[in-house]
Amino acid sequence: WDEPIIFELSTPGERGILVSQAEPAAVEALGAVEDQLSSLRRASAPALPELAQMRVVRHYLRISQENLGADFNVDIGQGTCTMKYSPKVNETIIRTPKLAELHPLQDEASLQGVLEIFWRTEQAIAEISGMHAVSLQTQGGSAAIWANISMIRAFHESNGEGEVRDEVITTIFSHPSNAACAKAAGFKVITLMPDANGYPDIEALRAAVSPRTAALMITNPEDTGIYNHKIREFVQIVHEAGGLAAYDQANANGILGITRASDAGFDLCHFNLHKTFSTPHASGGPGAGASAVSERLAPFLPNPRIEKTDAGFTVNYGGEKSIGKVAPFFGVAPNVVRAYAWIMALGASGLRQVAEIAVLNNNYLLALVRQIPGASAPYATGKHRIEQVRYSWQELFEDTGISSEEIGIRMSDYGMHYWTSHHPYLVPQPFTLEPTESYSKTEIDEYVAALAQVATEARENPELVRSAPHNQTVHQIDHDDLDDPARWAITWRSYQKKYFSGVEATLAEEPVSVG
Amino acid sequence: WDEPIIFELSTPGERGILVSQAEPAAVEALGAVEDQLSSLRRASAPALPELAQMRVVRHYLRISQENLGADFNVDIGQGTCTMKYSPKVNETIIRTPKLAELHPLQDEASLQGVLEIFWRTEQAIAEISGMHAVSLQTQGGSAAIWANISMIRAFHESNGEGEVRDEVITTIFSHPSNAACAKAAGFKVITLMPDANGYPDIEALRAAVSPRTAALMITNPEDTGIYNHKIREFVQIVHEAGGLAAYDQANANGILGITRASDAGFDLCHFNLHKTFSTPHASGGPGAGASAVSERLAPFLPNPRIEKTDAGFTVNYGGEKSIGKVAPFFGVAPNVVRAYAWIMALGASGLRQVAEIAVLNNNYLLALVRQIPGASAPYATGKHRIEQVRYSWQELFEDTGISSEEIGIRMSDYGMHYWTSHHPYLVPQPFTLEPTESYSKTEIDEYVAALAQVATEARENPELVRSAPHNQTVHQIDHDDLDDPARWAITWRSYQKKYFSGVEATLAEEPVSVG
Amino acid sequence: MQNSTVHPYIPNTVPSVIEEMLAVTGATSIEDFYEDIPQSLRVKGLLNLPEPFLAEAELEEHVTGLLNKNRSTREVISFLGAGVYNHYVPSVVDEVINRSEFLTAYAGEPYEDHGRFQALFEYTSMMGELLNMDVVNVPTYDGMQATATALAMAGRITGRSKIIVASDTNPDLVSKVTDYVRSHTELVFVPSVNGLVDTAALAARLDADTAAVWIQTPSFHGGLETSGQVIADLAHEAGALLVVGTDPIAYGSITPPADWGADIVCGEIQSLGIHQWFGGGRGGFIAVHDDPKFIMEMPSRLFGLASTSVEGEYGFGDVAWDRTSFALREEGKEWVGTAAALWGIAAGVYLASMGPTGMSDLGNTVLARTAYAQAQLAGIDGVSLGDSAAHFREFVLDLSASGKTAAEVVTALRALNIEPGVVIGEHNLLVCVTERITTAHIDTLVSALTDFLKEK
Amino acid sequence: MQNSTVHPYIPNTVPSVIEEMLAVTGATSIEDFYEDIPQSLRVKGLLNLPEPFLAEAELEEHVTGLLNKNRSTREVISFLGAGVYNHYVPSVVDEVINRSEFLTAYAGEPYEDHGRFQALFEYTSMMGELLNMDVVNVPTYDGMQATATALAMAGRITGRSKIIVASDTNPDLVSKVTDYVRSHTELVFVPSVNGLVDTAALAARLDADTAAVWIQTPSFHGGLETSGQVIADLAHEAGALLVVGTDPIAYGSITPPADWGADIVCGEIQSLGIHQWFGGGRGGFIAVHDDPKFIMEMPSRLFGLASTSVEGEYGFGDVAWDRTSFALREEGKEWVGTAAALWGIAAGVYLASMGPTGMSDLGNTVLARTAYAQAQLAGIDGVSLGDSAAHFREFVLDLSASGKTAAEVVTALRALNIEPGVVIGEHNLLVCVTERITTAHIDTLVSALTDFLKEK
Repeated sequence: WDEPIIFELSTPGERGILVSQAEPAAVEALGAVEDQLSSLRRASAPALPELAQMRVVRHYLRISQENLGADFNVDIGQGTCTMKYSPKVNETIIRTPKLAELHPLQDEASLQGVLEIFWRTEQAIAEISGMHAVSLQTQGGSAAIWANISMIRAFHESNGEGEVRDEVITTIFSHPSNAACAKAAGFKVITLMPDANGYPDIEALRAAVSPRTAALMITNPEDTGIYNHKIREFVQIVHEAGGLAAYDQANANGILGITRASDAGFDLCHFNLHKTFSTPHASGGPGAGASAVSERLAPFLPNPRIEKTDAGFTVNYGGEKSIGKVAPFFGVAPNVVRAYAWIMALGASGLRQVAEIAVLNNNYLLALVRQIPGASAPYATGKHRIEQVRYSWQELFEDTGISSEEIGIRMSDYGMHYWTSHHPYLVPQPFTLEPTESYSKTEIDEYVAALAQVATEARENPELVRSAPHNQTVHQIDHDDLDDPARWAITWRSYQKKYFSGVEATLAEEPVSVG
Repeated sequence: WDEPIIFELSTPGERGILVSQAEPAAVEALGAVEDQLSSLRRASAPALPELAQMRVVRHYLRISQENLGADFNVDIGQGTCTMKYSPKVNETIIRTPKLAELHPLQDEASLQGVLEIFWRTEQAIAEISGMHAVSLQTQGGSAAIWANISMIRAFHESNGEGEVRDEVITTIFSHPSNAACAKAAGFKVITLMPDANGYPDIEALRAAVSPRTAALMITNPEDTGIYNHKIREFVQIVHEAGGLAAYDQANANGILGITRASDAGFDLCHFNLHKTFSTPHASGGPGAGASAVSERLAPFLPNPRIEKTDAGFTVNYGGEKSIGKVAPFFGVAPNVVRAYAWIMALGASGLRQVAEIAVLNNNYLLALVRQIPGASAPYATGKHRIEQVRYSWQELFEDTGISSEEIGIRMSDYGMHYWTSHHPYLVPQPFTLEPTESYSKTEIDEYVAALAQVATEARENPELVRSAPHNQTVHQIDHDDLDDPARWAITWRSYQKKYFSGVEATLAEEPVSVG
Repeated sequence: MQNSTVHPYIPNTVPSVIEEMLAVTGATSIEDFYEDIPQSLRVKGLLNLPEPFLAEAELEEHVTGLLNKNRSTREVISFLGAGVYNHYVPSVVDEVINRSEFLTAYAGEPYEDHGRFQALFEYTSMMGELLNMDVVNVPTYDGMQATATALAMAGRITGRSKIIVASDTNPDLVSKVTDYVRSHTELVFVPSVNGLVDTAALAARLDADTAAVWIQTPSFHGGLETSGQVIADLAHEAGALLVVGTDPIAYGSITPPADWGADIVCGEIQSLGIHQWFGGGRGGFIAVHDDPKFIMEMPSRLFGLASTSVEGEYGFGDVAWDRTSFALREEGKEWVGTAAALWGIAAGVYLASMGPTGMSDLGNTVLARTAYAQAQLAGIDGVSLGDSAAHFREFVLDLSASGKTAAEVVTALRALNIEPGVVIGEHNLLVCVTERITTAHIDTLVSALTDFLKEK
Repeated sequence: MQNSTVHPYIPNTVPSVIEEMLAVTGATSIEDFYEDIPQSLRVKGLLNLPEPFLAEAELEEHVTGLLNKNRSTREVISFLGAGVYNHYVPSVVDEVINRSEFLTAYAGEPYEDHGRFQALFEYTSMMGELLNMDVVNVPTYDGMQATATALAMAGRITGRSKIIVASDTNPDLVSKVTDYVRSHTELVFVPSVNGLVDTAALAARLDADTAAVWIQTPSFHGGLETSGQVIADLAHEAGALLVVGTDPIAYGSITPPADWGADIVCGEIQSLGIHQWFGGGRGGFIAVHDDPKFIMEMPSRLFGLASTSVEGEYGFGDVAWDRTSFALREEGKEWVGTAAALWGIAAGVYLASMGPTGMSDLGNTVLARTAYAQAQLAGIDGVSLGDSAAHFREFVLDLSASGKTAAEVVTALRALNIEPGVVIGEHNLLVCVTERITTAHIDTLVSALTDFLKEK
């Protein structure tokens, strides 16, 4: 499809939907207060596009097809994202007014089902993590990290150490949100670099801890797929310094039922329901986060809490030490129900199978990728990996000048995703693959074949790769349009002004001068 | 996508879904009757494909994208099919267990809602047609025609004329199912050809009627888009001969609220809910048919009938003169509910707008197509048309040797449908367009532009058109594979046998010799 | 009232657009286009229809409000069958068939609609595996139509005019078939014995006019025919065909009729991934062997594999199009029209999801729970089974000895949120057990029925 | 038990496949892969979780059974708001966002995920029209986060550390904001007068430390701020920013805050085509003018139009990616992660369906029915309105004079299938009227409340 921007499809006067009209009595009531409203009345209707309903449908269905969902491709190239199967039955289950049309403040008696599902999911995640209590309030993994750092802050404050403990330690292969959230919560961030083998450096940690240490915030296995086998010692060192230890389990997929946060002594951990627990990635959210904490941190969990009583499930809005609200109400209800259904479809032995097969798939993939000339898996040479691997095309780049990013774009011509990694590129020319448990051997083989094909192209026909994509709706994008303030256009109206009004957008046009 | 046949994706042992297992007590009960079953037990499981669930999803989602639904294209090229917008709200409405999980024989008290909707829809269609009573039992337009011919047969039989009246008269531009159903019901079929202006020939009708005439079965406007203005006379002539008149209103879209079957004196008519009344075409069904009849035909309607009483809606399974069952139970419930919702979204003035705008669109399209060199609209020169037009590329064919069928295939490269017409090709190099009320002027313009472009290609680069498609998942098909019994393969197993077993499929292999 | 008459479903109701378009046509008003319709035939004013709900929210509320007056089988324990079955529909089935691509497609060519052709070819292919037959049609309307057509085909193929109906058969089905074939063919009924075909009586009725022996297995009463081979041999010896009506869902665990000599197998696919839909979710299949004599008599569409101009590529298309009424009008075989393609796609997704093991498991679960239900119910005082044949999914309870009518039982148990079955005789109840009915549900029925029969 | 351990969600549980794959890796068992995890950290045996429902039919029945214990707002007359609103969601919205293409996509590049970028660019563009602002972010989690971030941005932009809270504000929102900004910024509260900002008190509190004046309109109590221009001028004179929290659904009929001087506008998009979802369907927007000083402080993703190597073609991409935490970790602005993209797409489809006229009609309907509800309810003996400001959708009832508490009213009316509102004080009830609440619903509430207050 070569589908225009929706504003270009507008025909004045067309309607997409008709709206309930005020009854005469309501119109009359409005008339009585119209004076009060007069200064607020919008002079002209907003310049939204005007389309008949079928054209709206056609527009969005067409552009939907210009998208590569996990349902469509062998989605093992978005490493660290845990692209797994989101079961369709869970979609069927959630699409009932009995969930979609619940208001969080309605009669508790009319909410017993959803409260029970939340409570049961909390229980399951407590068991999976070994922790004491769980909150499902947050809307994503980073938000759960925020909730955790906020609880850490409140914990130290409650001990009178709020002022003193102002440092958070993390590692470079932990997810960037750990560093970012700690900073946003007012902490100084200390980032540890890996040791020579790519494992987190325990000596660096010893050097970093101090009475200022508020917490260690760490991912394990890290984005490299390497499991930090000294994790319990890491936690101990921080505990001995009076700090807390928070475990980023955004991606716990490879260790479900194998090892638990509690076993290594963590005080807090979090999960992403949209990774490990299969809720769909939804073009980038909504996700959902679970924060799990030990008994001593439990009083600090966000409000409200769901409690089971003999009379049924009740909501406790109290929680004196609670950090209060991190997010509205109870959390992303559709995702909590999906995650619950996923857990109940698998059970304890199923969850263990998930972990085992994900790890099998990952090491199988590793063995195949290593055979592609020009590809390598830095760090921990000869070791197995858990859930994912950060690979490198450095050798191919040296041979051909083709970068990992260029290979990624060319992969899209084969209908496959491909992701490099978060900045900074510690691994040169990185690419990160994570097959999860959802893809069959055949599909993994298919993916590797495409990868090998592109690597061959890079050697034999580098221009073909460099000028990709060739098979997509659009062609190579000019990145300067996105980074230059004079050229960027973040809305259609802005684009019209900047490119067609003849007047350059300047600050002078804006209604306010700042600071 | 280059998606294989599903059997090629099979990995032995994979499971798409797990099934409820018999409890020990049930297994034991089965053991007690296993002897009785022993001769019936299948020796080996059927050779169905084995796929994990996500692979099933991926397969079908991928092949779904290789399909051009009315939601995706400017679907005015499937003339006579009335490709209109099927409102999404109707899909939302029907996807409730309160409809999908109803059993037709459950307690009437628990069916009041659905019975009311059926009853109200019957009432609405009675009003739209002007007829006395309506049955919604049939599953498509042709089935409704069957119901009508069956009632005609029963009517004449009840008058003792069953043996005598054995002829049905139709016109060549009436839908072929009229002829086919009449034949299947045991009637001889007389087909009238149009007069010089393309109108049904009233003199031919006079010549055709006789004491053997059971009925006239006629479409109006015909597939050419021409309205037979002598329709009342047609009906009178048949009535005078003692026959009945049945109106094929499969496509009533252009005359909703403008004129009614009763006005012309018809005894029976039928509608396709999947055409005029917007239920989706569903890749070729389920549709739904409505049979509407005058008072004297009402006793012959299929069983059961829904009746409104003071105590609510009840089902009458009686109907002594009824033709009995044409289809199971009450009809295609999801489509009846969709049609009801569509009627209620528009009301009387909305239905009239539907007709008026459909006719406006059609005549606008006619004006534009006529401007394309090589295209023409035979018959009734200079006249307006109602709902659709059968056009001809005869001139273009004479100039270029490119057939209408080839142009149709090339149109698919532009993401558009295109349909020639039913056999026989009375109009040479035909194509039939029907814009309905659903497409905007802009979209009609877009369609015509593509049509004009292909016509230009046919002149300037005929090979490009002849070798189409160029833009589809597949390429030109070898039709001999479909018509030669030695080569056709109607299932995958048959394909394997014929092409890979080394043994040609012969009758000798079959377990029975016939007749 | 809306402050605009532009309807979301009708874009060109925008007044300025109407003017523009009229100008192109040369007409002065839309009325001009209706010039051929005599004024005497015109509707005066507007039709007499209820006020519409223009706001979508209000429309949705109105229709949903009506539907909410229903109580679905999810809200009771339902033992209702008799042609509509409460099997589980996997979510992937609805996901696929609710896609706009399949839902709103229609009659495109094998190029732009490649996916539709592939999905339906795969459906017929999987049905072929289940049935052990090489040719299966793109679904016709429903199992009733499929059966009627199969019997009409038998008449045409043999040139004979008598059909022997040898099984217990659903009366609705008999009604449909009678209506459909009676112009050409006569139905002759041979009563069953103990729920299955009376082969001796059948043999006596076979003659040179017999086009086909028609049996149903599972029968209307759920009986599984065990004399298939005998019946087939009898029919074939008389030069007649054996037409078997059935439900394909049984064939994960039961030998399909082709294996014991059926010539035409037909029936309903509702069990294969289609909701109950108030009885309105149906598709009919007709399966034959790869014999042109049979194939050329099929009125439905048949999709076949075809090679394309690209080596190794699969295309699809209509097999032997020229047999159809689209091509030949009254000279075609019966007729073909919009039938039940989407339900065929649904059944395909169903079979692809279930696979051989799923179908086998399902068959066994249903057989086991049916046996359990029969044993438990027959253990109630005053209740006996209608026959002693082996049953799949359905069976008849005979309540004569209890002094209660079937209708009384139904009324009493409905009050307890149980639909105990379909009344098929004064004292006869047809009980249906799918895989969604557990032993716990059956126990509930047994206990409720026991209690009711003890009353008074 | 299943006669197979192969799970539909985990294809490679097929034993022979496991063996084949292990062979390629050189490992002898899956246990080898866990070599780095010390035995002392291992779970012994299986986790203690409930028995699973392996059959999909049973799983669906279990979870649906739990959900069916709920009673939804469709089954009562609901006047509940306070942050979650019962607006109608057009069916096209759900049709689009339930598509697998959008539902299961994630973080693809602008090439293979062109559609996702386009849909979100269109969403931000339509929001820009509604708000009369040039820059809108790809949705963050929710309105609470958007507000907290907007205020944190104000602190960074101005280099100041005090925020004046001048409107009646939802206490949950205050809690969230406090948690979020307290490390850097202090909140100062200026109580409202008659439901709106006390501009004199505000003027008195503004000083050189003030980073922003934060107002909400409609306020927590539904009050529409009428002194926007005055407040903006006061803030700007003090060198502070004006941050306005709002619900965009009002701006089809109401002048957007940018028109009277807002610097940052933020809030929640749940009203725009997202179901209530038990409070869990949320997306936050932050809108600013096209000023790099503001834009570079936004932590969320921003999608922009880009030219491509093909003349005239539109591409999309991330604007100023290097400001984000993805690029800069702790040096980035706050953080960015999986947020609420799908709800953004939903809101886009909503606005595209509604168009200017739909949004204007909706605003007027809500205003009119709110006014009607206020007038009717205030007419009841013992009931008065919390303030006399103009309101949109919500308002406060003061029940003090009736002698009944708000909680008593709620309990009594729930018994009549009415949720009359949210208790926000001993005698205060926050009542919400969306376009789904008709005058008939309001009359029902009035009559029920009248009856209850007459009792005893």
